[in-house]
Amino acid sequence: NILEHKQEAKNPFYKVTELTDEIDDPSIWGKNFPLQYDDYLKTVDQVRTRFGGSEAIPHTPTQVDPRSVVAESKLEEDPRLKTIWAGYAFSKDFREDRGHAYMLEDQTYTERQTVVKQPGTCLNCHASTYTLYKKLGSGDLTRGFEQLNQMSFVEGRKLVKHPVSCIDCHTPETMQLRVTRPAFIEGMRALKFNQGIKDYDVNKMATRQEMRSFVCGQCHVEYYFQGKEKRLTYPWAKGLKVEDIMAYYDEANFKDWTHAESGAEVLKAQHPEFEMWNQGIHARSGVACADCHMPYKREGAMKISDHHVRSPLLNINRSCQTCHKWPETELKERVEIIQERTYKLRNIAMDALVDLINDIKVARTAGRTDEELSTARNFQRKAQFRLDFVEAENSTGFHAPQEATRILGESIDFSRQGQNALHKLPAK
Amino acid sequence: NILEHKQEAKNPFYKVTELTDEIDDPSIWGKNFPLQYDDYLKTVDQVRTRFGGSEAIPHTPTQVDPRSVVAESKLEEDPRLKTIWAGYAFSKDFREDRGHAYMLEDQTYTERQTVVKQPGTCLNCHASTYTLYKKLGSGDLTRGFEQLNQMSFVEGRKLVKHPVSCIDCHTPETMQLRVTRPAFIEGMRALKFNQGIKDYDVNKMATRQEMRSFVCGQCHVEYYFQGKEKRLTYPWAKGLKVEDIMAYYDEANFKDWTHAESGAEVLKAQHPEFEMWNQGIHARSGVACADCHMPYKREGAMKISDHHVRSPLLNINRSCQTCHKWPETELKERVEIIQERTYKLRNIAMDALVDLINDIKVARTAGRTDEELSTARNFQRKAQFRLDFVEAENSTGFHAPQEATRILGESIDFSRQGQNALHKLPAK
Amino acid sequence: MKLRLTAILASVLMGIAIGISIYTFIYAKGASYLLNDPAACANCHIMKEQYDGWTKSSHHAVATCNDCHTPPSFVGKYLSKASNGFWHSFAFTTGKFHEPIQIKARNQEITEKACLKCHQELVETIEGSHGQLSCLRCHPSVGHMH
Ligand code: HEC
Ligand code: HEC
Ligand code: HEC
Ligand code: HEC
Ligand code: HEC
Ligand code: HEC
Ligand code: HEC
Ligand code: HEC
Ligand code: HEC
Ligand code: HEC
Ligand code: HEC
Ligand code: HEC
Ligand code: HEC
Ligand code: HEC
Ligand SMILES: [Ca+2]
Ligand SMILES: [Ca+2]
Repeated sequence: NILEHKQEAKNPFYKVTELTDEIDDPSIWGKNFPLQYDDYLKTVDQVRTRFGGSEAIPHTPTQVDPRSVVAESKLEEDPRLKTIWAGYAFSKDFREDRGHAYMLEDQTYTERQTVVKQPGTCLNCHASTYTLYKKLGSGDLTRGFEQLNQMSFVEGRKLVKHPVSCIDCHTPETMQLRVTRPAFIEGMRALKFNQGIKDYDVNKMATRQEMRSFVCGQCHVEYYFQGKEKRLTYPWAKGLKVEDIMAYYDEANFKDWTHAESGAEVLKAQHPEFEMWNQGIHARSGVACADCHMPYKREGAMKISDHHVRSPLLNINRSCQTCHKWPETELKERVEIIQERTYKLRNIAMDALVDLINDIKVARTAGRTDEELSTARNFQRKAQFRLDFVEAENSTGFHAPQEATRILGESIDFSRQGQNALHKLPAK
Repeated sequence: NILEHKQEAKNPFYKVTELTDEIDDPSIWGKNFPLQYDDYLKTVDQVRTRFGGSEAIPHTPTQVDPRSVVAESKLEEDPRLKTIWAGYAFSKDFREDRGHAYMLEDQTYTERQTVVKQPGTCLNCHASTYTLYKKLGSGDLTRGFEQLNQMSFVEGRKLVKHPVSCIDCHTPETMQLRVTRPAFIEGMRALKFNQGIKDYDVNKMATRQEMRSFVCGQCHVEYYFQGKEKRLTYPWAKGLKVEDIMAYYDEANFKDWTHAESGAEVLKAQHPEFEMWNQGIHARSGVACADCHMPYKREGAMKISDHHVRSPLLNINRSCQTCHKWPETELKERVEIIQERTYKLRNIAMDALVDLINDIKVARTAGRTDEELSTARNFQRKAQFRLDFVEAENSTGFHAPQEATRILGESIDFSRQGQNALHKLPAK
Repeated sequence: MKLRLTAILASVLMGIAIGISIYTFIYAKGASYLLNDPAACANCHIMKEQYDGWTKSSHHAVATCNDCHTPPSFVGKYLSKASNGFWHSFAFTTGKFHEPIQIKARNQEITEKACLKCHQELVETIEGSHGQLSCLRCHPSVGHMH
């Protein structure tokens, strides 16, 4: 009714309760911002798209895993992954990602917890940790962060209650966006330093539009645990491209694990959405994560950000059509063409890598020395990280279509060269 | 002078002479359309871009080659091409393409003419052949086309005077665009038939917007000479993707030449701009060749199509900025990022193919039988065509960025697999 | 029987909606809608985006909404405005419309023609005798920057 419309236009929200910097319970924030809260709660929905979204798979609750619904297993979808990650926790359990509402339980009950004793560090990206950091560090975020990193996951888990919550992205007084994760603050500082900018402070220097991506970049990034302090670190000191990150790890001569079948010291890439998006045309055009994953929606006269964070393909008119005047079906097809191309080459790259692993395995059992195998293993390391960088990136190439296929092309080259290196070994 | 402008505007075409369907001399058309003609003449300009345009290389005129200026040699830029095309005319002479004004002389004097006796067919895309077709076919284009195909280049060359001219793209009375090349008419008919459309006739059924690309598609396409009649044929009966075209050639079991070093029966792709553009986002968005290569320009009180056909990077404001509100430097960078990625992977693919060729050569000299080499040679055929499809495409990936890198990724896989196939041969 | 009932019901609802719409039409300064003042369009917050864009566009000094969104003829102008005006009010009131708002074929046609109101001479050369040349394909942003 138009009267109401005119009303709303005047006052966007009603202050019901006083929000402080100590409240991590989203339902309380929801009193002041019911519209955002209602959408936030919708992240429990599970809907599949061709390559994304997630499927609700029934699961009979057990003692160790009380979940009644999980997302589909990627390992069962493509068993080649088990070979590629042989000897690493990911070969035990790896599933499609789903809504934010599940982040804490999915992390708690993944079988990856049963094979390795995980550190408290894990929680940085799966729970509302802001108030905990402040408590542990008695006011100092970074010190709190360091404390949590050094606990065991089980200890740390007891101290958190909620998945990512309002307070992790917002300043209560102003509702301004803020970065609350020291790992991202430090990662960006290193990245900017490499670009000649000293003492970069995202919370002071980032533009509002940048913040609309940075809040996501706190978690949707490649990472590793540095040293025995298990410090959560983003490997960006040389840049965000796959080559830069690989160079960083090589220099630190870091390995995630030693491959069970080939004995190669390999790396695992995890959800480098932020890094990949940075290589794409949308980032270059100033299009933020939130523009597509939290598009504005109209509630009466108000424009609010849709806090039902999900696949944009489930919300094309708001996510895309504000900028692209094509029909929904056409936009969906454009995405799928990009994803199909990526998927096709990803499969070729995966076959190549599996072939290499098997060849090394054979050579190894045939008694080849580590020295003889080193070249091939190094190729595996290179190929594996590149393949993973695209495979683990959750947009199936969309965030940077050409970059994704370029990386896969290189992965293929390294895998096949690794095979050749073996064949070229002097017979014995 | 306003009055004059108004004049111009009232009758944009000063009809100083009556144009008939027999006049192929552009200077006569130029009397009615001086603005377009002036721009048309500018295609003699040679300006280099990072990957395109062309460089004016001084050349001392000789008896066989009277040209005083040529374009840079791609063979000298990258000698690997000589290995890849060993035994084929292209390994003798292959240059960067330049403006339309040069098409006839560059074809006449390329050293590729000296190594093989070329057919009249060549002229279809390097001269104004419309009136000649009509003459030879006494009114029937297709019959004239068949006649010219069966002549020798030398015979045919005597019968043409001009590079592509107004009459090859325009109907004199209305200046409407038209397709004058039977090979394109037949190619499109086959393509549409494959899509379930019978008796497709481009000149009757194409929209005006489609014609703005089809006139270019008459020449900027992959082609081969069919049978002893040397009929110019566009291999589109199964589709325009590289896989479709490869399947077409395999079925016809066609080869362009037998590789001098490896003995493989291989294919050479030539300038598949039209095919590649078709896989890109611009074609999908209805953006035509002419939109970027012949953008509208304002001349006094009227807008005309810039007939100085050239690299859009030399005219970014008109070619790109009406649709993309980014600064020129930014648009240039966007293109070059795409091209650099393509170029980087193209180099990797080229090394892979050269490695395969050398390995086959070695195995061959070591006395391996044709039967033993057949698998590797087949891989070479696959890899070679895909690499060439991107290498010979003149936008260095821009026309379809992700598709270009996807194709290169597959090329790499085939080359390296070919090497593996050789290594796996039983020792002897 | 049942069918007839629903039909009646529908028409009743329709009646109400129309009633409200007319109310809206008036309340939302429907009268000013028939004037040339762009602000009239902006009476609907839903039109605000275009209004804001227009004020920044290359055309704000030379063309108002109606120059581009109504046919040349006097009658046609008011017919289309009446229809647009009514339907916009209807859509706005019922809230039943695609968002983001997208121009419909009919109005796109009107706008395409509108360009020629002012640029006829300039484009005579390129228009050609054959096939309509869409201005919006290359100039979609002239009106309000998007
Ligand atoms: C231009 C729009 C756009 C931008 C900007 C964008 N994305 Fe995406 N994102 C997509 C699309 C489209 C998909 C594919 C969804 C699918 O396959 O269902 C996707 C997929 C994802 C997925 C997997 C979603 C799923 O359903 O499984 C995640 C996670 C993601 N993006 C995070 C991000 C982050 C973090 C950023 C910023 C660093 C970002 N995206 C920027 C459009 C975008
Ligand atoms: C730097 C942030 C970050 C850290 C640290 C992190 N995660 Fe995640 N995790 C994510 C993001 C983002 C997703 C969703 C994207 C995806 O699944 O690829 C995710 C998804 C998951 C999922 C659901 C999908 C799957 O893999 O089955 C599980 C389970 C999980 N993480 C467990 C863990 C565990 C265990 C640790 C600690 C060893 C951990 N995470 C550390 C950010 C992180
Ligand atoms: C505190 C860490 C964290 C932050 C901050 C975060 N995410 Fe996530 N995100 C996750 C984790 C963990 C998952 C996987 C949850 C699961 O699978 O249980 C996830 C899942 C997703 C998905 C997949 C949903 C689906 O249905 O598959 C999308 C899309 C996504 N996030 C986008 C974003 C965007 C956009 C932002 C910023 C506005 C953001 N995320 C901020 C940790 C985070
Ligand atoms: C993963 C990050 C993230 C979380 C968690 C989050 N928000 Fe937001 N929120 C955003 C982003 C991004 C914006 C857009 C801000 C901008 O454009 O400056 C936003 C905007 C808002 C706004 C401003 C009005 C609007 O809708 O644009 C309010 C109010 C808000 N959020 C409330 C909440 C509440 C309440 C919660 C918890 C139930 C919450 N947010 C959780 C990321 C988040
Ligand atoms: C805020 C604006 C904005 C939003 C939202 C947006 N895009 Fe884009 N998109 C752009 C810009 C800018 C470009 C670059 C081309 C250009 O400059 O027009 C682009 C390019 C593209 C391209 C061509 C690039 C390629 O890799 O082929 C596709 C496809 C595309 N967008 C799809 C989408 C889809 C699908 C969504 C929603 C999930 C989306 N876009 C959301 C602005 C946007
Ligand atoms: C969206 C704009 C666009 C469209 C549409 C387009 N091109 Fe291009 N084209 C380019 C750009 C950019 C380059 C790269 C120029 C350079 O590297 O200097 C290019 C390069 C070329 C080149 C090589 C030019 C040179 O300088 O060597 C040819 C030939 C060409 N295009 C033909 C075509 C044909 C034929 C079509 C239609 C089938 C087409 N293009 C469609 C933008 C376009
Ligand atoms: C189907 C159309 C077509 C046919 C048939 C054709 N050409 Fe071309 N030719 C082109 C196009 C388009 C270019 C510019 C793009 C390029 O160079 O890749 C070109 C470029 C050339 C060039 C300059 C660049 C270079 O390769 O050095 C020469 C020389 C040439 N052609 C010779 C020939 C000869 C000899 C034949 C016959 C055997 C022939 N052409 C048949 C379309 C054709
Ligand atoms: C009759 C055949 C024919 C037609 C039709 C044709 N071209 Fe060409 N084009 C050529 C040939 C041959 C060359 C190479 C000339 C040379 O290198 O001597 C060429 C060269 C070019 C170049 C390279 C210029 C440079 O500076 O490197 C561009 C760009 C181009 N054409 C675009 C187009 C576009 C756009 C159209 C349609 C509007 C078109 N061509 C129509 C045969 C044709
Ligand atoms: C390689 C193809 C090609 C050649 C050769 C060519 N034109 Fe065109 N011409 C075009 C295209 C494409 C258009 C745009 C037509 C449209 O949009 O319908 C055009 C348009 C025109 C127009 C309409 C007004 C305008 O500028 O858009 C005139 C007049 C014209 N050309 C004259 C000539 C003259 C004179 C010559 C010879 C000197 C010539 N053309 C050679 C492709 C060509
Ligand atoms: C007539 C309109 C038009 C013209 C002219 C045009 N483009 Fe585009 N361009 C588009 C459209 C439409 C898209 C697809 C994205 C979208 O829907 O906004 C696009 C996408 C792009 C993209 C993103 C796709 C990718 O592969 O990353 C780039 C880059 C681009 N254009 C550059 C150029 C350049 C450079 C030129 C000039 C040589 C040019 N465009 C000319 C309309 C145009
Ligand atoms: C009563 C509120 C209101 C007013 C006043 C209004 N509009 Fe609209 N307009 C809307 C709504 C709601 C829509 C969406 C209708 C739909 O998409 O079905 C719309 C859609 C449009 C569209 C695109 C949709 C279509 O039908 O093509 C145009 C163009 C437009 N309005 C122009 C104008 C102009 C010009 C004016 C002033 C002369 C104006 N509007 C005044 C509410 C209004
Ligand atoms: C009421 C008269 C009028 C109408 C209607 C009109 N224009 Fe214009 N247009 C002008 C005038 C006057 C200028 C010069 C103003 C200037 O240069 O700032 C202009 C400038 C332009 C320009 C050059 C400036 C720019 O934005 O790039 C373009 C392009 C243009 N118009 C396209 C169009 C198109 C397309 C339409 C239809 C959607 C249209 N015009 C409708 C009067 C009009
Ligand atoms: C294929 C793309 C394209 C189409 C279609 C197109 N234009 Fe343009 N238009 C351009 C380009 C490019 C320029 C810039 C010319 C220049 O800078 O010299 C331009 C310039 C203009 C200008 C500004 C001239 C000046 O410099 O003041 C006007 C006005 C204009 N166009 C109107 C129109 C109208 C009206 C139509 C439809 C009949 C139309 N255009 C169709 C590409 C197009
Ligand atoms: C110079 C011409 C011009 C003027 C002035 C103009 N518009 Fe538009 N309008 C357009 C064009 C062109 C489109 C279609 C845009 C497209 O197709 O992407 C459009 C589309 C629209 C739409 C539909 C939304 C969309 O993007 O499709 C609305 C609503 C609208 N105009 C409202 C207005 C209002 C309100 C005003 C006055 C404040 C106005 N217009 C002034 C040219 C104009
Ligand atoms: Ca998912
Ligand atoms: Ca060139």
